[in-house]
Amino acid sequence: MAEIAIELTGIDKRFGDVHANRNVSLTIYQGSIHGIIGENGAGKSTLMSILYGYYQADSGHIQVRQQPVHIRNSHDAIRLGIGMVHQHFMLVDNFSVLENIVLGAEGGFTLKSGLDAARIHLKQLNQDYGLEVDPDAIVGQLGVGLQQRVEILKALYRGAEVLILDEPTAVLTPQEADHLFRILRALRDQGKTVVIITHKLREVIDVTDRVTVMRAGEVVGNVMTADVDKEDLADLMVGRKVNLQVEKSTRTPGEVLLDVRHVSLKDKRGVELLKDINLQVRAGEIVGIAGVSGNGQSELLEVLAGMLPASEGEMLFKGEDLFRLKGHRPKPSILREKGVAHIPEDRSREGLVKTFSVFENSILGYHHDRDIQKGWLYNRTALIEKAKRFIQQFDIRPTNPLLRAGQLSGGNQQKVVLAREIDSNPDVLLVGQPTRGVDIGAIELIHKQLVKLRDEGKAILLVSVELDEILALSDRILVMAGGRITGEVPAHEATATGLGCLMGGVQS
Amino acid sequence: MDLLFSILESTLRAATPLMLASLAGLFSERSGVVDISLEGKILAAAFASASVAYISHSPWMGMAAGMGVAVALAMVHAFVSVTYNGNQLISGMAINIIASGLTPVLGLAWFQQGGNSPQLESDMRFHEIAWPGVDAVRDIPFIGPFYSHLISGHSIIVYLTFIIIPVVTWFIYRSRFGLRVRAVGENPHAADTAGISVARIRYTALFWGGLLCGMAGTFLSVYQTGGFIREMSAGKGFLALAALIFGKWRPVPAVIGCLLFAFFDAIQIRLEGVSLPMVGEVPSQLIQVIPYVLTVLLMAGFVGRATAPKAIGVPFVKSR
Amino acid sequence: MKFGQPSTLPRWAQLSVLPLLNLLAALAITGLVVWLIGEDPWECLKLLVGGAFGYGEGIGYTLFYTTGYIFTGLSVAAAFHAGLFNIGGEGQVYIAGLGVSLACYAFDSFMPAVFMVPLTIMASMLFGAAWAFMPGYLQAKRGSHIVVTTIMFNYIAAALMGYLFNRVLMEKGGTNTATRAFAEASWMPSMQQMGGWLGLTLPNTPLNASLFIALICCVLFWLVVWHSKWGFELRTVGTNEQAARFAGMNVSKVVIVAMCFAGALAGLAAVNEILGSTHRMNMTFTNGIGFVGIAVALMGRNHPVGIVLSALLFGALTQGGLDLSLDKPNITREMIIFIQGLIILFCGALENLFEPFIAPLFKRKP
Amino acid sequence: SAKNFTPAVVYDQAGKFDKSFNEMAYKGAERFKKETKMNYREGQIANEAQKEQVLRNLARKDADVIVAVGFSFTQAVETVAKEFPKVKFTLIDSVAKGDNVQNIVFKEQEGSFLVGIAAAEASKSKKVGFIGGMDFPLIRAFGCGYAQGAKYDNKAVEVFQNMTGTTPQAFNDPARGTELAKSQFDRGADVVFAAAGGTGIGVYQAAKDAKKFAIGVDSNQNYVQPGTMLTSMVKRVDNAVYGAFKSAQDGSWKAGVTVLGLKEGGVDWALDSFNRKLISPAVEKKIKDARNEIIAGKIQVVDYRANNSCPVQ
Ligand SMILES: Nc1ncnc2c1ncn2[C@@H]1O[C@H](COP(=O)(O)OP(=O)(O)OP(=O)(O)O)[C@@H](O)[C@H]1O
Ligand SMILES: Nc1ncnc2c1ncn2[C@@H]1O[C@H](COP(=O)(O)OP(=O)(O)OP(=O)(O)O)[C@@H](O)[C@H]1O
Ligand SMILES: [Mg+2]
Ligand SMILES: [Mg+2]
Repeated sequence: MAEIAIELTGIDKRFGDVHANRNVSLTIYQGSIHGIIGENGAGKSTLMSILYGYYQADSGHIQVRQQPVHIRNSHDAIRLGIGMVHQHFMLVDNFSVLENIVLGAEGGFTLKSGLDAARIHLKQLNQDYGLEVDPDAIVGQLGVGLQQRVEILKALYRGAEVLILDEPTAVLTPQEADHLFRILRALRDQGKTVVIITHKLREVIDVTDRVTVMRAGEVVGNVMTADVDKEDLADLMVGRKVNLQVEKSTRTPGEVLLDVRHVSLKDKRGVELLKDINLQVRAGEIVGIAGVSGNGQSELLEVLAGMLPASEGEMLFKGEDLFRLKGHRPKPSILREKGVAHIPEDRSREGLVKTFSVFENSILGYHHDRDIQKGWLYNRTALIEKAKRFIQQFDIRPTNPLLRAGQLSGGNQQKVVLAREIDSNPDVLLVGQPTRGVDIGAIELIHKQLVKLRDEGKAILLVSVELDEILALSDRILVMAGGRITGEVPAHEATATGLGCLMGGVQS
Repeated sequence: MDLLFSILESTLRAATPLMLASLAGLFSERSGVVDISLEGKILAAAFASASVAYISHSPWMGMAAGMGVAVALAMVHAFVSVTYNGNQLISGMAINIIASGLTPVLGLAWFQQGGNSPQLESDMRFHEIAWPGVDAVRDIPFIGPFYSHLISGHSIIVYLTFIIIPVVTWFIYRSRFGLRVRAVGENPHAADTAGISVARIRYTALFWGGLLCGMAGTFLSVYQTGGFIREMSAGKGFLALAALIFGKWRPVPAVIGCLLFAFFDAIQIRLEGVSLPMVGEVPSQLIQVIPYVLTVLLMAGFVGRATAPKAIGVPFVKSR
Repeated sequence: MKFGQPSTLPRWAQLSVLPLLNLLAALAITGLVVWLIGEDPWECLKLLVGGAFGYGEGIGYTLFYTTGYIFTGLSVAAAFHAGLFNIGGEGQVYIAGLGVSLACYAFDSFMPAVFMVPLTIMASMLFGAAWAFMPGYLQAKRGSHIVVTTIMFNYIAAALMGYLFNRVLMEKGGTNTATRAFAEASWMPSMQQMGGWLGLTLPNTPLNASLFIALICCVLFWLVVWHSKWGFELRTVGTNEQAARFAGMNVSKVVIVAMCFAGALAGLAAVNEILGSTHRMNMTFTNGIGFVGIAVALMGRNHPVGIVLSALLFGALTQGGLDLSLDKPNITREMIIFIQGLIILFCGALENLFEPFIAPLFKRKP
Repeated sequence: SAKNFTPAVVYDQAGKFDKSFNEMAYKGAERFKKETKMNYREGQIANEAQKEQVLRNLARKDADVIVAVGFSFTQAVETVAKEFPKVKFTLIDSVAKGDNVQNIVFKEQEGSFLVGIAAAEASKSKKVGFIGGMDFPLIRAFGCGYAQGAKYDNKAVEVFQNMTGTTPQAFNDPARGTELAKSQFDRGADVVFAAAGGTGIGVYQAAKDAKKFAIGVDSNQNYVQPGTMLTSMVKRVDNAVYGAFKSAQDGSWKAGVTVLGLKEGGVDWALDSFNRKLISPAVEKKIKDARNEIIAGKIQVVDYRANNSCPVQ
């Protein structure tokens, strides 16, 4: 029996009236990969943030290598050899990778010495764990995958023995994820301890040695991974039977609702992000766009949703409403009127105003709607009602419509956005990463909703880095690489590996 | 020719307090703390330095006092904005108002001169420093006026300022402290999880800011005017802030901003009352808006969107 | 002892106990200073409060100042909700004064009050808005930082008005830098008059109908900002521009409109000052009212109720302070300014300074 | 008298200690107090609306005579004087209607004329400067008289005029005063006359540092920087206040307009031990003669305020 790296006993934490952790006890063993799963808002991140000294527990004890310790802040945690990769990365966007890594561990009074030392050390780490990152790149310009590696490097550079990752794969492609797991295994084999929070059972089964399941702030299960399978975990987690398969009838799609022609996009530096994109989405079909993140899917969605002006091309709704995209962008408000809804990839920055209450967020973009107005004012009761409806339809937790959206866990934030956009009963739905950072319970619900809409004859364009999701939902799958569509596969013929090749840019 | 140089000379003089103040602002705002209290700190420092210089017969004691008081106010601001997570704008306002109220009250109580300090005699003041050989070179074209107007004949504080500018720039961009200040101002959560005490960094930053404001105030009362007059900061703190934003929170551009303000001002002073060909005498008010109008035009024309440090003005609270 | 945490007190306590303690703290420090310069703090306090609320005329003046501060306070708050820090109130009031005067020059000779009053109000709002428009436009279209431009526009306004006074507005031969007196028709009905209509006899003070306009503005402000789609757009743009774009809002339009809105509100202060009180425009009539507005708005948390309260506080200090300084020559104007500063610091910036000390008293059993 | 006599004085926005005419008024009141051992009330205002309020307040506290210092009190005095017909009002620097109102205005231009001559005489470069505070006609009147004097002494003399600013701050910006002075010196001026309240302090300091001459204003400021202060254009606001108090006390107070020029000793130039050495007998004679001619009406000094313009630049 390996010796104990971390022992948490009776951890309890409240945020105002939200009880995030209730008397949580947990043991993590040296040299193992320990998974923590649970629904959104179960308290996983909070618990780990406490271990990392980012929050203080209201009560409870922490032991590191059998020594009782007081972790007052991240500094203490770092000294105890604990490192954490937060889910929303803790990086300074306009700093270089190197600067981000040395930050807080600069060594000397002047930067130069510290940076040079770090550069060398970094090379070493890069070799050991195959984390290739350009030390001089500006972090803000890196993809999420790379940013995450920077976070890991930060931890290792500080000599972390215990590495905590909060939903590391939430923003990664399968390839990136696999790479990450290789890194984690390498770390374990070097005797380091890894704690990983995730919503993806496949990953849990793949990489972890032990799993702790949380629900509503409490630990409801503690098992050896070897002894369980997906379904067991899912049920443990949600506390009811969940169906991991999405069953959907085959339907023959109707007329073309969304017709995109010759869309191209150059950025300021003249780099082509989109090259002559042509695609059609018919009534009653879900068209999935698969691709390694950063290959233009996000931009495509932004252009179609009127957030980015394209440099070429046009799009057609229901055959009649034509939008010339060249040089300018269709007003999102107009698009909504025409019945085009948009679920943005970056919910926390675009889809929500975190300081606004949930009920205010549930009219964002539809704030002109007649049914919520009374004269020139809002009909407050109607607003609240609407929000309440969303909350119970999508079982958003906590259920108080007056809470600030920022107080919800991201998973629940996502549900608010979804509820809002679906509720407008659009004909065309532009969907980006609908289940990023969302728990299975919610995923099941969200997937059901999307299929329902499709069956009602909506046209849905789905962008996701989750291959499983694409495979599960789509009727047709387009693959994007390097800003152009590199292939189209009917869903029933598609396989993860096949798509993987296309995504890598390999024509089949 | 000579005119040009004398314009540049007065530019340097007028710019000095502005440059010091906007570098002060730089420290604080780069660390994520809005500082509209520059004005108040300058005023308070001007008063303290003049009073102490008068009592101690030593300008240096004066400067020390000025710095002390400015730092004290900076620490109040730090307590409110950092320890307290209070509203930084309000805190700044309060400090300005307190300074403009308290200085005359104390002045009246101590010197019975209507809230002003007594005029400082020459041994209590800083003086222009004439460099060797000024008179020798004076008549050489270009070199002469350049040397005598720009290089020689300024107060020690002016020279100090021009040492401070590169030092501060280095600090911000090349030192550990600078890196942390910038990090704390951009994303305090990142800094915090990297094991840095956001609070300590912000306090330190405001401390340095205080020192610089102290110098600015001392320059006004102990060197330039030779005494304290009520409200003598006369909006310089806000101009400095404007320059800082104008320079997009970067040291050198901010300094350039200050020099521009001062330069426009110097020109404006020279233009006034001079009757131009055709136009005749231009009304003084028209001339006096030149600096402000030019600033607006510059902002609109060249400077473009100024993006503040991301975390500026938001207290660092670990809660959603 | 942990400072700066969101308050855990029951709401009523947050809104009553804490502000009270802060006010006391501010007064305590002032008392100390007063005592140091050899006056009796208690007596001074009585004079101060008595001067502000003790007798009809005092109350009248207090409310008169309050009116002006409400306008400039709302102005700052309006911009604030759109994420703009409008330091330009001073200039906007000044230019609005010009608008009022021009309207009077043009029409007061023949136009009856029924038209004159609304007309001048329009003029003030129009000119105020116009002066705020430019900075707003530059911010929206060119990204010129509003703080800088509004500061500059204050100076520009001062110069412009200085010129106009010297060359145009001033009565020839006179020494007084003021416009001519405006005809009765343009005057805001004074509280005294209006009291008269109701058969009340009120003291003669500059307090006038503008007060009601101010209060109406507060209600409208509240409705617009928190209960209308414009307010929704305003606040969204102010807190998360990207989300605003996502929601299909025209960000620059919102910014510009917000500034005009702000300018118009500031402009109304000119009506109160000129048509309510002096009935002619003096060169120094704005006298920092725009800057007080900033403090009022910040202290009032940019909410109309808060703004009314803090405006009242500042009004009381202005009026009570005068009475105090008349009876106690040692207590100068500057002392009053100092007190204002302390109050802003304690009630505005350190609003729950005492929270940690009294929180235990309110702990509800878990 | 049954109730003892209480006079009062009210200072304008610039405040009691503005290093200028408000301070003079204060001196006058103090002198009265010292001589008669009688106390006086005083009022300081912070904004427009308070003007009427303070006057009313003092009138109600039955002050017998109220002296309002500064033209900005004009209509406030008019209004309040109507309300209190028994109270005597004295307005300085402007003219207000009312039969219980006494108006005292000065011929600043005449005094400035004399110091203008002094300046022209003292100037080697034949360039002299004037620095005003906030730009309004009263201040312009100083500059205009000064220019006339200088030109009268010597056609060739060049006069630079600068105004400090367009906001009331212009009276409290010594740093800017310093800059303005230095700029005028750079342009060749070697004598500078400041009518700018607190800003003047900066001007005199600059003159001292540059070893040039400066001319004081309102009060006799020769003592401020001995050796630098060439002379001062005194405007006896103190006498006006003192006079108003005194006359009101002995009953000789009269309503109406009093214009105080050289003849009436309302304005003058200052010659005392501090600047004795700087004024040669010849110069002294020149100035004295001009003085007499003005008093005799042989020299007409134009008042800028008459139609907001000055005959000379
Ligand atoms: N800083 C905070 N302030 C207020 N409430 C918070 C804060 N952090 C978390 N919460 C609340 O505490 C509960 C637990 O949050 P936590 O982020 O730990 O859940 P989680 O398990 O990480 O959810 P997810 O699966 O979405 O990551 C949630 O209800 C969340 O809304
Ligand atoms: N789809 C997304 N787009 C952008 N950011 C996201 C997304 N999903 C998660 N995030 C980031 O992660 C944060 C929390 O997301 P998540 O759903 O995991 O809730 P959470 O885990 O409770 O958050 P925390 O990790 O703070 O506890 C979001 O507020 C956002 O900052
Ligand atoms: Mg989490
Ligand atoms: Mg999550």
